[in-house]
Amino acid sequence: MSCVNVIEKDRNVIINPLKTCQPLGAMFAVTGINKGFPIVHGSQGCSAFVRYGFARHFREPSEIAVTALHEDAAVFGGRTNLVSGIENLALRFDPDVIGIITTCSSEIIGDDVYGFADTARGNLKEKLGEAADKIEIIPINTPSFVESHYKGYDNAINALVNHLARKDEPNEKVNIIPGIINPGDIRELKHMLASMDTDGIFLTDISDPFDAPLRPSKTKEIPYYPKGGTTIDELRDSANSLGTVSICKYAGSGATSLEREHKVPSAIETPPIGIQNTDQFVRNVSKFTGNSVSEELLDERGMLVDSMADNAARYLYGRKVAIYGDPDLTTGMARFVGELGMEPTMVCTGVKYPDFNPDMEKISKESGSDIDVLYGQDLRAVEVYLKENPVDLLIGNSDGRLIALDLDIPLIRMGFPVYDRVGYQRQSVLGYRGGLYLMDLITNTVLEKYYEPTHWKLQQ
Amino acid sequence: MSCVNVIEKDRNVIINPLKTCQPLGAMFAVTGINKGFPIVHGSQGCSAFVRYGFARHFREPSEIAVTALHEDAAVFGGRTNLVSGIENLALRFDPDVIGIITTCSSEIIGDDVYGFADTARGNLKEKLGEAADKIEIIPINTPSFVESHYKGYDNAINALVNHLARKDEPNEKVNIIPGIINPGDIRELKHMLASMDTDGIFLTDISDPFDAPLRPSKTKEIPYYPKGGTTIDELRDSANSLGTVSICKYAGSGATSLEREHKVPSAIETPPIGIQNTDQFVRNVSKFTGNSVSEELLDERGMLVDSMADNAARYLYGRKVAIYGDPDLTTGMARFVGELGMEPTMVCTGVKYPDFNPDMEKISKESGSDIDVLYGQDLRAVEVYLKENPVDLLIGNSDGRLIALDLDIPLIRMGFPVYDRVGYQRQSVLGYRGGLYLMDLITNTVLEKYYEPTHWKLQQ
Amino acid sequence: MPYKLLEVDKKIPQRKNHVYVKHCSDPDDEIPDCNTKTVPGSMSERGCAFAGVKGVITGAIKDVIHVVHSPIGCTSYGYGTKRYPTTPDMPNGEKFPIENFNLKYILGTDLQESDVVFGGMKKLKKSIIEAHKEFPEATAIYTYSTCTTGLIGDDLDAVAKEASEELGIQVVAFNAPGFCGPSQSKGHHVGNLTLFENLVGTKEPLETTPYDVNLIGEYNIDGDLWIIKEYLEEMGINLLSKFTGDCSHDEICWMHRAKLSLVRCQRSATYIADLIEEKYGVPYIKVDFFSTKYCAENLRTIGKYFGLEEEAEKVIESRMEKVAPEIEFYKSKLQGKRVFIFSGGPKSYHLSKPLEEELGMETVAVASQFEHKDGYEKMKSRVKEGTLIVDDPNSLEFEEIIQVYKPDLILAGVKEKYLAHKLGVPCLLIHSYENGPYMGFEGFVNLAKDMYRNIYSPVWNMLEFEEEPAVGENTEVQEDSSEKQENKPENTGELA
Amino acid sequence: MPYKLLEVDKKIPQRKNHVYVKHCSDPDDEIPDCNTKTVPGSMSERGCAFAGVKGVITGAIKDVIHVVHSPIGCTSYGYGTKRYPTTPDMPNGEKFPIENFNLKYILGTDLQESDVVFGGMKKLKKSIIEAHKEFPEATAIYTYSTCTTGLIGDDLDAVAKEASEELGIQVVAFNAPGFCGPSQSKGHHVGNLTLFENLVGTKEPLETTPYDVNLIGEYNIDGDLWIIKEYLEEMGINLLSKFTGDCSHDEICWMHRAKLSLVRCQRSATYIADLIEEKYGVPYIKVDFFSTKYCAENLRTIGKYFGLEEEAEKVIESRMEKVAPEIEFYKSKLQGKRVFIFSGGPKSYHLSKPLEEELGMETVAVASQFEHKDGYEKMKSRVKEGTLIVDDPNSLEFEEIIQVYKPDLILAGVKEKYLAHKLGVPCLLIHSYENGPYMGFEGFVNLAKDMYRNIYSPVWNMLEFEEEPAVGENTEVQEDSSEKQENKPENTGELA
Repeated sequence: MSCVNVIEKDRNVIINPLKTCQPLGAMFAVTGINKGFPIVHGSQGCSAFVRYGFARHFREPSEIAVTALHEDAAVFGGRTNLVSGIENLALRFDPDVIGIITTCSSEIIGDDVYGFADTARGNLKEKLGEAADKIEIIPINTPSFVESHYKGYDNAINALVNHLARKDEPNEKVNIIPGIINPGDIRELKHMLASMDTDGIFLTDISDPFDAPLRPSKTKEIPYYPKGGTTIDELRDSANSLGTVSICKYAGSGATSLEREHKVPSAIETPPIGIQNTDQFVRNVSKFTGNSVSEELLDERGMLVDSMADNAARYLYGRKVAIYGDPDLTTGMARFVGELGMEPTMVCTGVKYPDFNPDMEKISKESGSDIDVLYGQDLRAVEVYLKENPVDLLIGNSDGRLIALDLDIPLIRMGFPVYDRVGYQRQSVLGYRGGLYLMDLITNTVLEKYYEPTHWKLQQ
Repeated sequence: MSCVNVIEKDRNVIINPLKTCQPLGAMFAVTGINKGFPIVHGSQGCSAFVRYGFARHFREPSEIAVTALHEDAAVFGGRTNLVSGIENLALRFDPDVIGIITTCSSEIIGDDVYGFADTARGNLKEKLGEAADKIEIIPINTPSFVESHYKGYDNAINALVNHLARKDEPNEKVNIIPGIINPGDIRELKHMLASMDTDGIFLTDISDPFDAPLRPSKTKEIPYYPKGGTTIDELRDSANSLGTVSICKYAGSGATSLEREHKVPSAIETPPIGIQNTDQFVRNVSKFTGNSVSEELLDERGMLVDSMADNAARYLYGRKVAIYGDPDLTTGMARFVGELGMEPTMVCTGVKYPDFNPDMEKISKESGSDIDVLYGQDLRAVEVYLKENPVDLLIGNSDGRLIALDLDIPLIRMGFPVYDRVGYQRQSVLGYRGGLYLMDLITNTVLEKYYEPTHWKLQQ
Repeated sequence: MPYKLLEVDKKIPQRKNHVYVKHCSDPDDEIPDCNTKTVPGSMSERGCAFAGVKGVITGAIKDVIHVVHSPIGCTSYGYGTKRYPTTPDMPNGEKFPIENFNLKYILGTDLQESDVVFGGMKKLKKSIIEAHKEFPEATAIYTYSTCTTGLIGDDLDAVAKEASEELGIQVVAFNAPGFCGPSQSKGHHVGNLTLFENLVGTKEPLETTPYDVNLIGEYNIDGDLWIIKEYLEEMGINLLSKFTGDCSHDEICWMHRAKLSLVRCQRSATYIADLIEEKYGVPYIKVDFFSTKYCAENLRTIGKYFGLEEEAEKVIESRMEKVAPEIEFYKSKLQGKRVFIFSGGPKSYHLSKPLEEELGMETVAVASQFEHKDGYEKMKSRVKEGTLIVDDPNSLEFEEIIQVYKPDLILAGVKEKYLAHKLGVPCLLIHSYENGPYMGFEGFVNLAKDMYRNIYSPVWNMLEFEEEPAVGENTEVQEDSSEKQENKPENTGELA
Repeated sequence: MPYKLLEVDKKIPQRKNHVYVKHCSDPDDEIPDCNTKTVPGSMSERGCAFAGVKGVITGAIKDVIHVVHSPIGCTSYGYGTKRYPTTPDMPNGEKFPIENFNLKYILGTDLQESDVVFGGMKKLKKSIIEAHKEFPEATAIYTYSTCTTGLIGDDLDAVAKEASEELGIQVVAFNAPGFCGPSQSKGHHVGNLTLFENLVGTKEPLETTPYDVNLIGEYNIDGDLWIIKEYLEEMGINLLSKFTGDCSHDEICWMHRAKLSLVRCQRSATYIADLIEEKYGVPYIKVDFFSTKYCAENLRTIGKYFGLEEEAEKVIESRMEKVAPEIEFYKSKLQGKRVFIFSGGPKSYHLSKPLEEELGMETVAVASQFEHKDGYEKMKSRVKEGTLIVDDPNSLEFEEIIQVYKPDLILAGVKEKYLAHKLGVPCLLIHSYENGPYMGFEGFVNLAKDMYRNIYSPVWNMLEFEEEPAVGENTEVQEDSSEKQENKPENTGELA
């Protein structure tokens, strides 16, 4: 029987992490709101590093404010910084939503961000009158020393929903919690929903904010912000949807809250990567809406099946693949790798979630492949592992590029961040069409690396 | 001043051709008809080689009949073969259209395919009665020793239009003559038309026939044929459209015939590759329909512009590119290469069309790049040229792969055929989104080849 | 009723005699009609005679220029289509300066209308001279007649003779225009004859040994020949000449000096073995290296001929040790799987029995594009009762066979592969292979592995979307796939 | 009115003193307020002190382990972000066994809630010991305080001392938590002090020459240092120590033995030069190698110091011969183009004049994230009347500057690049470069080329779809682009 071997970290020190701290996830979530601005209550680095990271991955600007905590705040608290920061932001940027994102510093100092938010609201009311009411100021606790960016994302979505969702007339929509994915992924989800005559409310939607056209004639300036993102009305309306699908298994709190508070049924699943996971997503949407799957989607599915029938046995079967990254993408990818007849011999994630290993067990059984699970591990662990256990392909983010280079294993780029190649943020790995994209990428990488040396084999 | 240097073939012998003979183009055209079957009046090789070529490029079956001429036909003519071939095809495959495609053999023998077609029609009428009337049998003259596959394609489209188009009530559609392009390209054209609220009639449409889903439960068997393709009603209705856009400059006869016979105005252009050519396509559609360009398309354009602003100066500017292939794709690609700030220093096409060199002059001026035009040349000429004049990138079909390998120049695969990598037939090089695809492909190839050796440059 | 009119052939009843169901009470010579003209308008998978000579026979030779005398199509289509890798090693120990020269270039005369009207011989002559100038390293120049040049009556032999004298290297004309003969098989024949008449006996080998053989009809598809070569050389046998896999022009010239000819592909190349035996007295034996059993048997036969029995046993033993566990594994997986073999020529009889006996599969149908009587006799003798044997099946027949015989796997060509897929059946490329070589002991493992991969590719369990999956579909696991790789041996012998 | 309250700053009027328009009648010391805290809630481009020490100073050292004592974020963000390539060459002639070790790894303590509650010193100690075990080849271990560990009061120095004794290699603690100081500049300072106090004077070089220098404040961004090294070595000068581009830990230890220190980045590294001069009497000079003119001037100064004037001239001459025609070409193209330089630190004053004088551009605005008074004085002295000088501009100011000053090109960082693009203005990465190196003669050509490429990228002429293009738009050609590459020189000196 194929089996899963869980290998946990056996050292204290972390070397080349596969995770980052909570605030990033919250900044990502708030950026997905139309006229939504994160304000990070922390040091300048807390926003600068993340803006830098977003810029090099998405190749877009990102407007993230910071309260710029300094030594004095460590002593006297960050009240002035946060209150004035919110006001400055509100007065200069005309936001609809301000998400207050805490950090290690502000959490350790023990700042009462809820109280400070109230103060800021009061001040703004004085300065702006009625106009202040439309600005939602939402505190989001994201202590950096608890869990990871995933938790920060989950906390942010949950805070948004708890703060904003209001029961009203039922709508015919489905809420989607997308997780930390790319603009291209969200566009593919929208395409799938549209194909099933379904409107979605994305909690939240970074597709336009992180992939905006360059059209100076249409660009909003001073302040610049991109069109798109989930509107505040949609966020409010999320209480009235037919259901919530969280395609991020590890960020389902918002879905659970909506179910508990507003009786919106939820489905919390692995992202729709590959055939079976996408089938499951389609079924979930179908279940909530009663709409059946469209011929268009079935044809897209059929095209993926068609190409898998062509390529999987011929070029991919039995190849060993190592996958590292966020737990949802790696789970989805591992299953798809199995569907392609390859063996996901190593899967590494930097965090620990109880569902992860049972999912790996399932995939191991399905694919007939033994899986070494590097659980709560780091990229150094991946490197050390691969030196002893070579694989044919590596799938993960750009942070593994030097490892791939040194070990001479082709790296299929996926996840966040990808900064040493272009265009990945515009692609979807989700849905049937995302499966086609991934399979082409994988197959062509295999052809280049393993077939080109005996090039006549490509003669057909 | 930048200039164009036209280099013609200085030998009789052709070495690794960049063209093939007329029948292929006609088979391609007829395959794009719903329930349309080509019957090649020639030797078995005339269909077998083409089916083989289609199979390895499109990775799809293609049903192309042949009259299987043998020695006796050389002596007595191919009448029996063609008449019985048509009958066998009609009786077993329930076609709507049969395109009779001549070859070198049948043209040299001097077979009267028009007369034979009449005979076959008569015989079918006897056997099938009324049912025979719905089968259109259309002779297409495609002597292999005249011009190239392009001419065969042009002849076929023209024959279809001349045979089928019937003036009737005006429709609100635009005819598109797509040229010899990929299913992905046609899908992108459909997307652009839909975005401009416009229905198209494709003359013809190979998108579904050459990219069909694998869905056994929905598959038409015995005879198998894929859904899609242009219907015979659409072909008839092409006389009533608002206009015809041929995005293949070298296959505009059908457009000209529709203009002459049915007063359907025409625009015959370079394919919409890159920004300016796509703008021109959009303007042409807009001109015929009166519909203005959609925000969706303008956003797609803006995303292409956005990415070009990011990548072109930084990674691509000034790089020398050699392009070879069909005259329309190479012309479109050369212009786009210039738009990216690269230099199309060599462009080679295997055929000769009077418009080609003036187009190169224009691109040379626009891009500020001297262009060596290998005009009516072959792949050996490309190889010899490149040994003396190295470039950074090569763009063309898979037939150049061994040249690229030997010269250590990365090959960007484009055109027909591509058989040593997968998925290219599903991609579009057309439209703004096709531009994004091409730019990503080119940029990532440059990053891999020219930046990876100093990998810190990819650190951002 | 051994002959069967398929449903789809109702309108072309002449096909009945090409479709035969093996029955024990039939006389032995009751076999499908074959090597006759294809029914016009049916979607035969056959190619033409030109494809037979250039595509199959001469295209594998490493050091010659091919000048196709044709309108552009035949030249384009003749470009490096088969997987015929070559080494640069020449018989004199030197290296041919252009790697995979045979895959890399094809030349042609690109005939125009005026050439058709006024004749193309001058253009051909010029082209041959230019070809020599372009590739002076080539040992010889081969030129090919095609439909056009056949019909307009260009005399290629005359041009070849002239050019040869002028250039001082051999120029050989192959007169197999596309329309000649019912299939590519005619081209094989012309290729054999032409090479025999023009080359064999014209040169002497640099050295000879008592163990010199000609390996005939082995084209090194995906490296097949390299496997066999290794076995024979380990036994002490010298491949004096190959015909024509990884071979040089000169090797063919001294085929008359071998002690024995081994004929591998008996459809395409028995001709030349016969001619050499007849004229030079070199005997030949027909050999079969597909599958471990045939391979072992034939190595023994060869060993016996040369008194190298022990050496043969050594080769067999060492290889069997390596492959036996793998074959055992694949047999456990392929047991009972129904296979339909649709080869170009003889693979249908090479493989039918080994797949049954060594891998436990069931051969439910065999077919061939261009086999002749002798081939079908062998085919029939090697299949069991009730097996369908079809000559030159067309695509509708292909579909009907799938519907009726429900194969789990089809071995066929790229033209058929995607049609099979659309009907939900995996199809493995058997002409040029997927992850070959398929010959010899290791090759048979490769074949078994590729069949296994195709049948067990998970995609076949996911063909249709299920609105209501079986309870727990998304969590439960199919016994089949969970087990499938349990005892999977380590990959070995895989070249790709 | 030299200070200017931008429109966007109406609600944060305290920004007025940071925005200055150069006026000739101002007293010299009238410069923007600087090195003060950023306005909360404004979108400053500044980073934190931790970024200043690890990202700028220590991250360039080739042979040390970095252990960040922090919750996971700081460690993740500290991973190989800058383009600091290193060679494996060690001072003793050996090779460091891991290539680009400094880019490849970062280590951290991944602090959890319990560590925050109970203190993280034990975990740090364990981590340092594990780090040594993991990379025994590393020469030393550097560990970093961060906001969390600063606030909970972990004593890194104590842990470093203990660990150092236990491991027998140097462990150095850098106490620059993110919140300390108004910008990354504080981190530079801490880095300088810490390295000086812990390293300098603790080892002796293997050999010395009369021409030994310290190259200080040069981090080898995209290979800058390698260019300067070549010049100096050609002159006969020995780079005894680099601080810290492509340098080893030990080099820093013997900086006190140099005859002269050269201070390249005067913002981040004058501190250590001062300290070395003070304690060890090694004099220093401030150098500038950006642009041909500054580079030549400074090489002459260095040459003069060592009596190597002729050698300096040789270097200058040979390089100028190579680059002069290229610079001439780019000048003809860049003439009159308006540029806005927004550097991290001193590049705003390094580049403003050269772009004007050598390339004919017009510097319309300069800004810096973290410059101090001395830097702004230099900035002011080097720009012409009316130029805007901004300290720590935020993103709305950035937008307004673009609207008002209409630059043709911006030199800035990746966080600003895409905002500039959205507003239709090309933006070149000046912190880590695009196709660098940008220093020295060849580097200045690279910079000119990259500016040229950005400005002349055809995309800027196609920003908007035109419903009704000017007549013949699709056939006519813009004079500009048709000319642009007319005299374009051959590519040279391009590394990428």
